[in-house]
Amino acid sequence: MTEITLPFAPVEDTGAASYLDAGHTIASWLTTTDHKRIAILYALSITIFFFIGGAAIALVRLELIEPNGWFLTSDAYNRLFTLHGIIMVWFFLVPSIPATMGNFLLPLMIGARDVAFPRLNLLSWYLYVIGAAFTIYVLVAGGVDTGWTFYPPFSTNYSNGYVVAAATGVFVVGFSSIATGVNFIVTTHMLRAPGMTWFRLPLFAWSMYVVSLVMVLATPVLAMSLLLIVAERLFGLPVFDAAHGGDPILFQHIFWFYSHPAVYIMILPAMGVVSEVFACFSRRQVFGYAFMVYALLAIAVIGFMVWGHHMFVAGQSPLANLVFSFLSFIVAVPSAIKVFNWLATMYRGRISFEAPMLYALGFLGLFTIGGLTGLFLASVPIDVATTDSYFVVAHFHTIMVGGSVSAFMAGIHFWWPKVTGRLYSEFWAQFAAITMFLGFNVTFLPQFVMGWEGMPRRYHVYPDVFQVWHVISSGGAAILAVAYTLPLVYLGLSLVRGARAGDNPWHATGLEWQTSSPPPKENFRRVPRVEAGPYRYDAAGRPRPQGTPL
Amino acid sequence: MSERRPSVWELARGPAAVWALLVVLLAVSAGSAYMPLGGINAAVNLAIATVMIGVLAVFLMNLRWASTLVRIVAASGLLWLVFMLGLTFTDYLSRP
Amino acid sequence: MSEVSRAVQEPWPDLATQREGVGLGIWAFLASEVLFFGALLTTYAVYRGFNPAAFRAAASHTEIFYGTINTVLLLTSSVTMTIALRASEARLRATTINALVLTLALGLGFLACKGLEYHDDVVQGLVPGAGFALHDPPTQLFWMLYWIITGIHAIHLSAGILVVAVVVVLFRRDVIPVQDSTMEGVATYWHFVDAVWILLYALIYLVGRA
Amino acid sequence: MTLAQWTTAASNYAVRVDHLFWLLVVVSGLILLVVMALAVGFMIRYRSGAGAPRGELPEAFKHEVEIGWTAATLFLFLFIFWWAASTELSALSPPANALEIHVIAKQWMWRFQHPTGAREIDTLHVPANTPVRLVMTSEDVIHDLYLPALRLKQDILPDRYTYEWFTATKPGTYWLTCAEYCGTDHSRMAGKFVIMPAQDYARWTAAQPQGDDLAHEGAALFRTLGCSGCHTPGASVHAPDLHGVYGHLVHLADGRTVTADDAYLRDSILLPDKDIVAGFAPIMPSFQGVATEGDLVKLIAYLKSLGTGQAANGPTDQPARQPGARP
Repeated sequence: MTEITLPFAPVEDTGAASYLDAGHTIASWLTTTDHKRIAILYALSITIFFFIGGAAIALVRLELIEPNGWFLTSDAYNRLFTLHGIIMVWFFLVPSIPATMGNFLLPLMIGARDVAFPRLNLLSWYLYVIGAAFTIYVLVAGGVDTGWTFYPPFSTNYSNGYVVAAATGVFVVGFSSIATGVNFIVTTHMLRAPGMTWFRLPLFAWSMYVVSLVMVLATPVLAMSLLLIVAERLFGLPVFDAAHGGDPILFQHIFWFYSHPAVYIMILPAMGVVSEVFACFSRRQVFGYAFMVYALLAIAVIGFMVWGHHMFVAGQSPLANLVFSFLSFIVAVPSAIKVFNWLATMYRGRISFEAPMLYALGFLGLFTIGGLTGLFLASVPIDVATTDSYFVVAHFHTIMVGGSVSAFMAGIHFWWPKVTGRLYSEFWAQFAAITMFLGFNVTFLPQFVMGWEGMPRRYHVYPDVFQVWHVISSGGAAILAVAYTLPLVYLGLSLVRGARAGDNPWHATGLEWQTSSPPPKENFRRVPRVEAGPYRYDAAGRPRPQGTPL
Repeated sequence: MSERRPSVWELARGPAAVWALLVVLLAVSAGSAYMPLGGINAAVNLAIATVMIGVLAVFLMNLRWASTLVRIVAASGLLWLVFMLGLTFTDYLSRP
Repeated sequence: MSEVSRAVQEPWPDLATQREGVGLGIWAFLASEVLFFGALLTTYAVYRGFNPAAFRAAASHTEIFYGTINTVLLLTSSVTMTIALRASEARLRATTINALVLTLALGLGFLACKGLEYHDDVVQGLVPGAGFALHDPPTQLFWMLYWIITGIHAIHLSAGILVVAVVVVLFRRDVIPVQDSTMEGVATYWHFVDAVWILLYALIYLVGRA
Repeated sequence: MTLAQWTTAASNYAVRVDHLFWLLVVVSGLILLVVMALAVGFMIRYRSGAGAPRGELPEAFKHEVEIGWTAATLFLFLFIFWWAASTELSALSPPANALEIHVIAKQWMWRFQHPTGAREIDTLHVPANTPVRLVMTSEDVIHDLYLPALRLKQDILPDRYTYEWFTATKPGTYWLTCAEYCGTDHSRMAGKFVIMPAQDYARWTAAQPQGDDLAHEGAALFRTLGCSGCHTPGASVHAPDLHGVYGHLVHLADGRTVTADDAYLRDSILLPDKDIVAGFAPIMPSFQGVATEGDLVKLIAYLKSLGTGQAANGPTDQPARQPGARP
């Protein structure tokens, strides 16, 4: 980045006690109500689960090199992909950005001292830990083989895995989501700094608010669907039993009422992160800020009305298929608008290519591919042909891994100096970003191809005509594994020998950059007064901060 | 700290009136259930339950005095329930 | 003045904002709860819609006596809870505590009745599975829903009772002042549990009576 | 095995699906290309340090751009929806004379029963250029019959019928496999899907070892299960006469009217109290656990052989009869 002289003096005296110095004992961390420390607790927990879920799928990809398998039984294989799904969805992706960056940054961005209910915030982490404990128990005890979707009657009457424990874990972790959601909603409504009007909120704060709405309104439905599965499996109640006039498809309706919006729980925060990154590294106001906000809201609301596109072959009525297909096309419009706006943000900017920007650019490309393949799956005939195949697998991994994880990495790199006060190795960060992008494409582009050719998902053994694609995909996965491990190393090293970051290393405009790095326990020594919207950069790319301290 | 503190009666008067209304509605609802009205029974019972919940929400849960924001939040839960019921029944009612 | 400042917690600037925030928070939570029960209601609606006769036959075996008594108990408890909330706003400590204790008693009365009712249901063989008392298979759907819905409602009520009990203890020992924003949340939650029951009464006890 | 056994489009419908697919590939490829070109172009032209104009754009212009691409996206998506929906709708209704084959799925195998009584396991023979309608059910969990060459999938549910129909055009040997995860050997629940010229199919079925056709076996079951004890005109028990019931409208005790189709007959055997015929007492016992899925297929075939009601082209032959279809 070109050197930019700051038009304002640092507002905080650096060197003052940060939130990290507010106690060094384990107890001081486990009983903290500081949103920043809770964010760190979450970050550590989800990282552990990311690598457990990653290890599970590494074994799967290794096994798939041979069409008939070579070191796993079918039961073990089924347990591994189920575990991968459950862990990655509920113990990594759903809490990933909101519980870590959201927790850390939302109060900072809106100029609050903490979230609205700090103790509830800590409780939400403990709920996560309890849910995680159930999942670890399932893992150690012998796994579960239902797929992450828990479809009855397989899950209720036929599976010989630890379905009840697994469902309980997810049930509990769901309440951690709800607690976070309620907390963020109240925080955003009640605790904005003077002058921080709704349309001066950074888009990341907006995305946190919107995702909280989705969490609060969708997660309870998941909880109930799992509770019903447990009721049938544990107590033999005929909840979804067709022999008694019940309907297994009803479970799918309820489950997807949560699980489709869950996709938006994963992607909306990612959109928030890359909006921040694009603005900062293009040194330019986000193009169409208001449209970006409306698009977030539209996605969140319409996203609740499209769940039936997971059920085109399930036995839904043809009319319902058409309605859900139509609404799925509609929900794609605001997503497309966001892509155009990010592009337009770069137009006439001063673009530099630090690691966060590279990750964000990777997000842009992969999210576009993921979104476009979504159009295929919204079309009923194409969905009928490709659902339950690798085409679907590739599609949602492109959104969730190519999109959400890329954005998660972008955010981690963008705010790392703020969180830790240290700079990481830019070279290795850029190297990892590029490797991740390449590895991702090598892993998943072949899956689109074999999916269209008909390779069904959740297959342990497969026809050998697909072997070449599987081998390429597994090779890509190996590259991805390296790319995901690298940040652990260089970010870890930065903690001990990274250079001091300074308060605002990227010369960004948000309130979070106007306090010290790392921030003090109370976030701001003096409450900031907000005078303008976010992302103000002058023609030379100099930032004009959002507020000044009172 | 010199404002007059209300007596217990003053506090209880409003809620007691609401209670009387709710109990009457309950009686009507239970009574109507025993009248052979065919398909109308369910409609009457649900309508009265809705009114009772409405009275409870407006007067006892203080929605009457709540901010617009709280009202929107309260309504959103119901709206989303309508999404769920509406689209689920789009499927069930159109199965051939 | 010190009472007020004692009631204000981090990160709230003042008691009024805090009360508003707690109110908003609890309502957001209740919106979530509406959908939690909503998933069950959807299940109920679909199954009843396609098995109307079986639902009428099955529901006529519910104990409307206990159901009605319980509805009255909960309605009354909502009134005492409202009195407690208004008293707390007026800083009438004794009235607040008394009204809360009364609410607590009514809630426990509900659970006691519910226990008796469950006992009768079990005795009559109304637990779905082998040995179920009714003949037509879809009647088991109704009773499956009966157990799950009333069970979850009872768990909600028990949680409410627990919270009210804790609040009573905290008020009595003066750990927190009665005008604390806690009351706002507790009262709203309690009414919600009542509201759910009102709907359940119509869906469970009043079906198939005519 | 060759890839062609998976990817060949072996019906006119499959060809239409492929057209839609390639249309989408082209459209989304173009969009992706534009997005990538703009991204790379901006990255180069507006890189930090490059001399390019950077003034603000007028707000009105920005606004128009937003409206413009929102509208363009919306119309494009609506166009794709229209194309996709019309492809779907064109294949909704099977012709009345479709050949009916019963499919019973269980962990982890397929059973197919032809109208002639021929049955096979894990291989499905069908005649080319003849409409075929599959009536499918599962004995345990949810399965899904996936016929890649026809671009078709349909979940198969326990205690319900789901339906699928097609007119295959290209004779050959293709794949069929299970596409809904169903447990340990889900990936081994595969088989062959053989499309043969119609006369070959006729020869093939004739050559199959077959006792009776389904209807005759059903007639035997009708006696051995005791149905005939009540459902015959002279029986002492008052039960509905089943001659010509299939496809007929039935008046129920609660005032509803339903058509006696596969799903109704199945429910009447397994859940007799659900839809009581007007004028009869609910005295029939449930045959849940007595009649197997295979028995049900035969019984219903037998009832059909007793003649069909006036709605011969009606409800039963309607498209994609869905599970959960309630009379």
